[in-house]
Amino acid sequence: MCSRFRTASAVALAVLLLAGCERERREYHAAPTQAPGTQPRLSTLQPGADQATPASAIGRHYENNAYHVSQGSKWYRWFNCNGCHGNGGGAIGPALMDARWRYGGSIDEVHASIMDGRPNGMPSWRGKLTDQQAWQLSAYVRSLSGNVRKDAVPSRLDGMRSTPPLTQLPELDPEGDDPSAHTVPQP
Amino acid sequence: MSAPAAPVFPDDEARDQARKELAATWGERPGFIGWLATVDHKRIGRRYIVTAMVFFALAGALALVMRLQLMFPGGHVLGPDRYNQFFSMHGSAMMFLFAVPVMEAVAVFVIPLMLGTRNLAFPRLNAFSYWVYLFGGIMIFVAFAMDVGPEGGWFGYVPLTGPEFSPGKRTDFWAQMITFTEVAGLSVSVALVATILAMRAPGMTLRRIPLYAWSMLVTSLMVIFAMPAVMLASTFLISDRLVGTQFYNPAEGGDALLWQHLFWFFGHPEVYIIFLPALGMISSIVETFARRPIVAYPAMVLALVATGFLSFGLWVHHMFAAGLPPAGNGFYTAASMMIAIPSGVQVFCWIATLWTGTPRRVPGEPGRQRIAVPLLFVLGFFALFVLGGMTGVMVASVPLDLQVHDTYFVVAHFHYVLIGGAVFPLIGAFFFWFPKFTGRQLSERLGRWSFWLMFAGFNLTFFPMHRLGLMGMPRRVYTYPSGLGWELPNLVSTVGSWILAAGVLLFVLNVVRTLLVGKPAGDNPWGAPTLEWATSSPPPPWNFDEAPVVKSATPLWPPGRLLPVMTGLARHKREALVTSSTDAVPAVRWALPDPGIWPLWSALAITVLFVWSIFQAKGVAWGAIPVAIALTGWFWPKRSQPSLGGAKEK
Amino acid sequence: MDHERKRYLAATLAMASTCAFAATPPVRGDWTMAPGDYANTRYSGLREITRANVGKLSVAFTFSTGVNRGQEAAPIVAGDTMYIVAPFPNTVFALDLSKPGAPMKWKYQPTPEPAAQGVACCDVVNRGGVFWEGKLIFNTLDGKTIALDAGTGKPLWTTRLGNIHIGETVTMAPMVVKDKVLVGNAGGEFGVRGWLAALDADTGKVAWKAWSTGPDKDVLIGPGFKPHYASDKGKDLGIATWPPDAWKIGGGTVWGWISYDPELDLIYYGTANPGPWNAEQRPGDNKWTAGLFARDPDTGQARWFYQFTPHDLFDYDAVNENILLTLPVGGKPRKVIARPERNGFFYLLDRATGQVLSADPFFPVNAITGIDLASGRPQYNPEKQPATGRTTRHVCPTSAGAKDWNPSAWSPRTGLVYIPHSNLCMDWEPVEVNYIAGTPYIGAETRMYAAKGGHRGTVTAWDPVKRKAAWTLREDLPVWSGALATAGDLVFYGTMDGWFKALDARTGKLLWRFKTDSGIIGQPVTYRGPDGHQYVAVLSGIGGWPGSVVVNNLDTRDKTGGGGWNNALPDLPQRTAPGGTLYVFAIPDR
Amino acid sequence: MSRLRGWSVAAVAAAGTCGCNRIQSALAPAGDQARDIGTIWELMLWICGSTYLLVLVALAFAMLRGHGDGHRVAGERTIERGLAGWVLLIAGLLTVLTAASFAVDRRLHATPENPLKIQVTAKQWWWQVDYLDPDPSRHLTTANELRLPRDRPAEIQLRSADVIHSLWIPALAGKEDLIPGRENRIVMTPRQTGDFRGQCAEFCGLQHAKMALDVQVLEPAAFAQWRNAQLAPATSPVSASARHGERVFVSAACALCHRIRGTSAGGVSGPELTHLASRRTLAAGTLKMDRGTLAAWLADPQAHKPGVDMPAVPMSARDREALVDYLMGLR
Repeated sequence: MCSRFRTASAVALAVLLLAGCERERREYHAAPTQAPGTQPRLSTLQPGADQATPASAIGRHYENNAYHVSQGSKWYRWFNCNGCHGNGGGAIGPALMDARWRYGGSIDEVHASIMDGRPNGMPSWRGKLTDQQAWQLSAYVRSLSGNVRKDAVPSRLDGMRSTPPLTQLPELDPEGDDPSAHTVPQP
Repeated sequence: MSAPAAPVFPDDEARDQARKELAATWGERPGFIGWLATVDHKRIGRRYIVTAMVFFALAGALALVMRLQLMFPGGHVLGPDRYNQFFSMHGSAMMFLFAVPVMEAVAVFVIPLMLGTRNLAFPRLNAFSYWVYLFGGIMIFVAFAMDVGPEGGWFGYVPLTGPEFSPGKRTDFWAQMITFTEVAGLSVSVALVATILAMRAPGMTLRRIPLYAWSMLVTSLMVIFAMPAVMLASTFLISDRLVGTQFYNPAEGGDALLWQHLFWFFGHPEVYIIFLPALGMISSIVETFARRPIVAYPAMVLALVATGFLSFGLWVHHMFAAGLPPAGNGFYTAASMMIAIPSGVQVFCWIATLWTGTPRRVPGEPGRQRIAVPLLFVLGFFALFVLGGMTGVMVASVPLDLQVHDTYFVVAHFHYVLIGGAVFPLIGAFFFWFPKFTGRQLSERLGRWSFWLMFAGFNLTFFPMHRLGLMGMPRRVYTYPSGLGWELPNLVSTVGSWILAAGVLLFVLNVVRTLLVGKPAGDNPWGAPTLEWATSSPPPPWNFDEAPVVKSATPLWPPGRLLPVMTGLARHKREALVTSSTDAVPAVRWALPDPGIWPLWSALAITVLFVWSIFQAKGVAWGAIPVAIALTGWFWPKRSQPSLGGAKEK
Repeated sequence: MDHERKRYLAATLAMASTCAFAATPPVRGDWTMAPGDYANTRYSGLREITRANVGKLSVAFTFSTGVNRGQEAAPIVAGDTMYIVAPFPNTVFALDLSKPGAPMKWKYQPTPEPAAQGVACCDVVNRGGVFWEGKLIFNTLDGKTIALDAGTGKPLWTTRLGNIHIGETVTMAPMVVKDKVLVGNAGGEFGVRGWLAALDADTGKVAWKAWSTGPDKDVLIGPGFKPHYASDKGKDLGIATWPPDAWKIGGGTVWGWISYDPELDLIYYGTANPGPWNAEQRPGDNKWTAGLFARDPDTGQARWFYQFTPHDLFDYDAVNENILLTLPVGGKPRKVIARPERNGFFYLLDRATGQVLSADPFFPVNAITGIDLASGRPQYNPEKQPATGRTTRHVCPTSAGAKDWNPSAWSPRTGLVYIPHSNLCMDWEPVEVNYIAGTPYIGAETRMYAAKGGHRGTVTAWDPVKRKAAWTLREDLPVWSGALATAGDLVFYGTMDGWFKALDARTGKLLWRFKTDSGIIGQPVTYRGPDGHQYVAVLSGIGGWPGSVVVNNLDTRDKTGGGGWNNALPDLPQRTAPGGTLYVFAIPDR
Repeated sequence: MSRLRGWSVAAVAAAGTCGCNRIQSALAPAGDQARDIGTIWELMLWICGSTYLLVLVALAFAMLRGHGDGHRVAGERTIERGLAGWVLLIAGLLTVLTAASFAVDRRLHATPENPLKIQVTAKQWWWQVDYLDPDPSRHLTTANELRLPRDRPAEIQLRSADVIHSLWIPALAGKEDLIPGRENRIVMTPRQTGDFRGQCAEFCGLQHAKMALDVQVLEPAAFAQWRNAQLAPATSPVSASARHGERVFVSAACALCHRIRGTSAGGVSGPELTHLASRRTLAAGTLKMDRGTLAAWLADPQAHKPGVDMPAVPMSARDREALVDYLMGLR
């Protein structure tokens, strides 16, 4: 995967170009939208089994596509997400570019937080946003914390300089110091 | 048979002996490695030409599909995204991968022969430039195949190509492709300038330089001045997109028009960079077939130089609608109008040359009157280019440009200038120099067919576009509604495009057929006056057994006259003669480098750096290491120095 | 000359030069309303704590509000009880001052909707309650006004005024004038339409409601309305000075301070910024936002209006305190409003007519070149004219103003107004914004940074008569707490890194300081305890608009985050942590 | 194909009664500026055309003649004289043309007195049109239609919200770019009432082709009437279905991007819809404005204008019917 692209070699280049197809498709008409793979957990305390759930296929699909991420950045401003979350640093609402996620940082959980809303002020956008818009928005939100492949995110937008270029952000793994992170219980 | 060289040698045996020695020195290493390592300007030139023609064919094919899409209103051949990639690739490939490279390619082959020297100056730089060009071209077409083709047009206006509005890596590949081709272009230009200024045959004073060489000198200098501007612009763009710099961010004090100024400061001279070599070709062809030297040679040279200078002073006429101060626009109107004068001078001189010459006489066939195919294409040039020049005068006028700018009128205009003004002469030149390229002569009959097909097809395709533009059809639209009176012209244009394509295809067939079964050509089938015809067809790796000496601007005229030569160039090493830049007085014997693989390695290393830096900023740093290694290997000191003096005329 | 006589002399001189108007007797022991008195002087005649002994000042007792958010409230003291209103969820505590350690008498826990936190622009603060005839009246974030029995903490009545689903919140401290509880809304950053409502203090019924935009009948503009300046005269200017229908989402909220002049029987309050911040989306003067209303407390009818910043360009709310004084202007004493305004100018207005008597910058302003006294209009600096999609650099003051909500104090003894304020400039880029009910309606990107001098905060002692600063004191961080002046010639205020400080009111010399557990953005008050001694009280707890950098865990790599504060206060998270504690100080072992 | 028909009809509808293929033609000027440019065009055509013929004739002669014996320079002197004359001729003609275009250019940039002030903001891929007025309450915002009074110069400020666009109404004037971060200006003085069409002329992305502007030149009185009608808030729905449609509009995604004055819908990222039904085209000239196409457009915008930011909002058939009822009522 391109975000793992570390060494310059003809092989890696070939991989990149192949990844091009997935990254570059402009899916304005028939992009997949369906229920997310995982439901958000608001607590790390989940009795029993391994909780590490990979992002759903649809989530990965949107994360890997530059057009969707870019549309997400548009919705983020059109629908006033920046009013509460700034350009990722937060304001009325929490920051989105750090590794702290109150309600989970996987794209499925972000999508669910957008659609269902959250008790302490996050409004529910179900019925306001189309599912595709919500997915695109979630993909962009993930890119703010460096969690989207770097060749699919815009370095900056035309506007006041705010965050470091998204293409240069370190990858903040929501499974790191995130209180609500998925952790595999040790035997 | 290169008759003039004969008296140098006491007898054939001595000559054969000499040629054996030269062959040993100038010969290539055997096998594939030898093929990769060659520094022979003729082989590199041929490769360059073939590669450029391949890109020409690909870009042309894209255009055909676009015409299909536009054949009827609301066509469904291409969607908007695909169409935008198609026209962007068409423009970019035609300008960056075909037009400029092919002109330089022909020069790489012809110039050393025409100047009577044994190789291009800096042969390895020449080889390097070819590889860089090839890799850049392959990169962008592979990217295109991967759906990562450019989508912002060949002009790549920001902010549409900026990080916000062009997601993914499409624009980055495009911008990096520019860097590739510009590196290649600059390398060749440096080599050509050095060759033309310092390696002319003894006696080839400034007044005796063939007009084609003059045109290439001016062109190369223009490349050297113009291309850095666009490399700067594309580098700004890449860093905006990769590391979030603010060069083109209007909100932070950057400016969208900065791109346009930088781009057109290159982009307008670019048109003349493509067009001036064609003028040189026309001069050679007209001179040859009129059987007399070009009329008013000094005026022609001055016209070339003037065009070169003026072309840097009118880039703003691409920006008349951008809201710049009217006074400034007025200045650029005047400048743009003025450039019509040198062109007018040349047209006049050519016509006068034909007028006072014998353009329809066939060498060796007294009494027969026929127009040779090269000249036929030149005549086509007159009909098309002059029309394009007239519409050029029109778009130079601010008010009129405000109507026709970015419409199909402009599309028609610059296709008339570029295809009429450059491609027709180029094909003519192919017919003209093909004997030198391959030793065989293209079929004249097929040649006529392809000329008439191309001429008719071209006019069918592009003449209706003038009207389309005036009737309000903008450029770069992937579709259009009915009811605006655009249906018929578009239909005609699409039909024409296929006829034009048929003409080109016929030319290609002609080439293939000739390579297989074409009749061998003599050293000088057209009875042309310049030095490239003074050696065999195709020429040996060392071009000339001994350095020819020039006494007039048309050294091979009148035919049969002995061509004096200069002896003394060593045969055991690759020596060429360096002469003074104005009077071409022999100065130094210069040992040119042997074949080497390092240019290829360097080109590969540069490719890695360029492609890596599309994705990661650190690619610039780490990618520099292999480049450094390759260049070190390239420039590792060797023992051979230029051996001074020792040149005597005979 | 011994110290006492010197002080007496100084005092008499001060009295002679100026004479403070006060609604209540000069030396009162209580602190029943957040501003201390109707004149909003925040001055107390108590003089037990003096410049001489303030050095010995130490903690009498503390109390935790249990909420680690911005504590902007003023402790209210009536008789032997202190009342504290905590930030959301707005728990009210009553502390028994008559017992050692001031144990809790009662507490009242309202149940504001948690979702209200999502539409509170600048942290979930509350600026305190008001004590009125045995009632403790306060507002909740989600727009309810609640009256409690001050003795028992039992609710007497509850009135819902605000609707959080269109972004309305209530953070201001209510005032009671002539049995009317005055409450205004907040939410100018959410495209709400501002209003001030008067509730019957006994029943909670709405007596009148005056909107800040719209037709005259909504704004309660009638025949009695006599503004001083021509640009405020005309019919339905609340509609005519807006693009069609923009007034319905035009802001002009009322979340600041209210003054009352019993003699003229007028209340004075300011209206906040017009919405959105992007001025190009609302051409016109945008009446009646960013201005000052004088109204009849009984009917709510407007008497006059003055607009500090017509067609506001930079979010210059005009909600700051109006200090009612009588000052010599042009020789003779005049009833004036002393007004340190957010746009960086210190105004003196005629209390009866609304005429501007003087306006002088107390901060290096460059957004406005001056105030034309003839028309009353500010002269905007054309170099700082913002345009959509373009960053205008170095605009001073910032959208947080030279001085925000945090109130000044006035001392009749020194004749100085003590202004706690910021020293910041900003880069400003208007951007197009959609109005989506209940979401932020802002439309500007900002980056704040220190203004001339490099320090981010200042305490300015302003002489309204000489119209210049008597002294200024630099603070590294913006000063976001209120000020308090006492007859002991002391000025109290707090800093965002937690220091509670006492200055010499005449020289600005730092006489005493105490480090609390968190940044101070609250309102210091002083009172005479049941034991007859003077106490000073303040709530400590970082928050508010700038403090959200800490309490909301903002990521300061985003320079525009937190409304631009991220760029101004990247060091704040390293200098203080959230808290919520009441500190009460007194002179020990007297 | 039905899609195509809808679109062609759109153009024709905009064409109204006049010859359809003249509504977007520089060859049929209907305003001062376009007419001035037209004169330059004719001048150019004559001068350049005749020069072109002259060259071709000379060339033909040269080819047909050509019985010189070659290989020797003949008649240089005459040739040089000819050359000098030729250069003088060209220079003279060019001077004429340059002078002419200077003159016209000055007229194009002349500042008119008492102009109608308009601001056009280009967005991907539609036009926001604001009629400015010193009285802010008469500030009018509409989209994708430009209505002008006859004989009054309109001074149009040009802005862009995203990328570079270019406003071009061939029948009225030349084109001028709309560039983010800059403000350009163009003046057009219509002289004939009628229907015209403008289009974006600078490549602006996916749907550059479908970014048209419906232009209508009205009698001054009719224009004033139209403007006042547009200033009114949206007519409140009458039928039950339309009332339901209004609820759908403000509660669903629509209100996020579109504004309908008189309701709580206040989005400005998409076209203003307060008087949508009074317009003649949909989606910036992509479709003809009628009930059928509106319903089709709402059902799947991406099918008609791929890449447009308007999504296909999922809703029940009944809701969509109601929505169409409501929108068709916004006259």
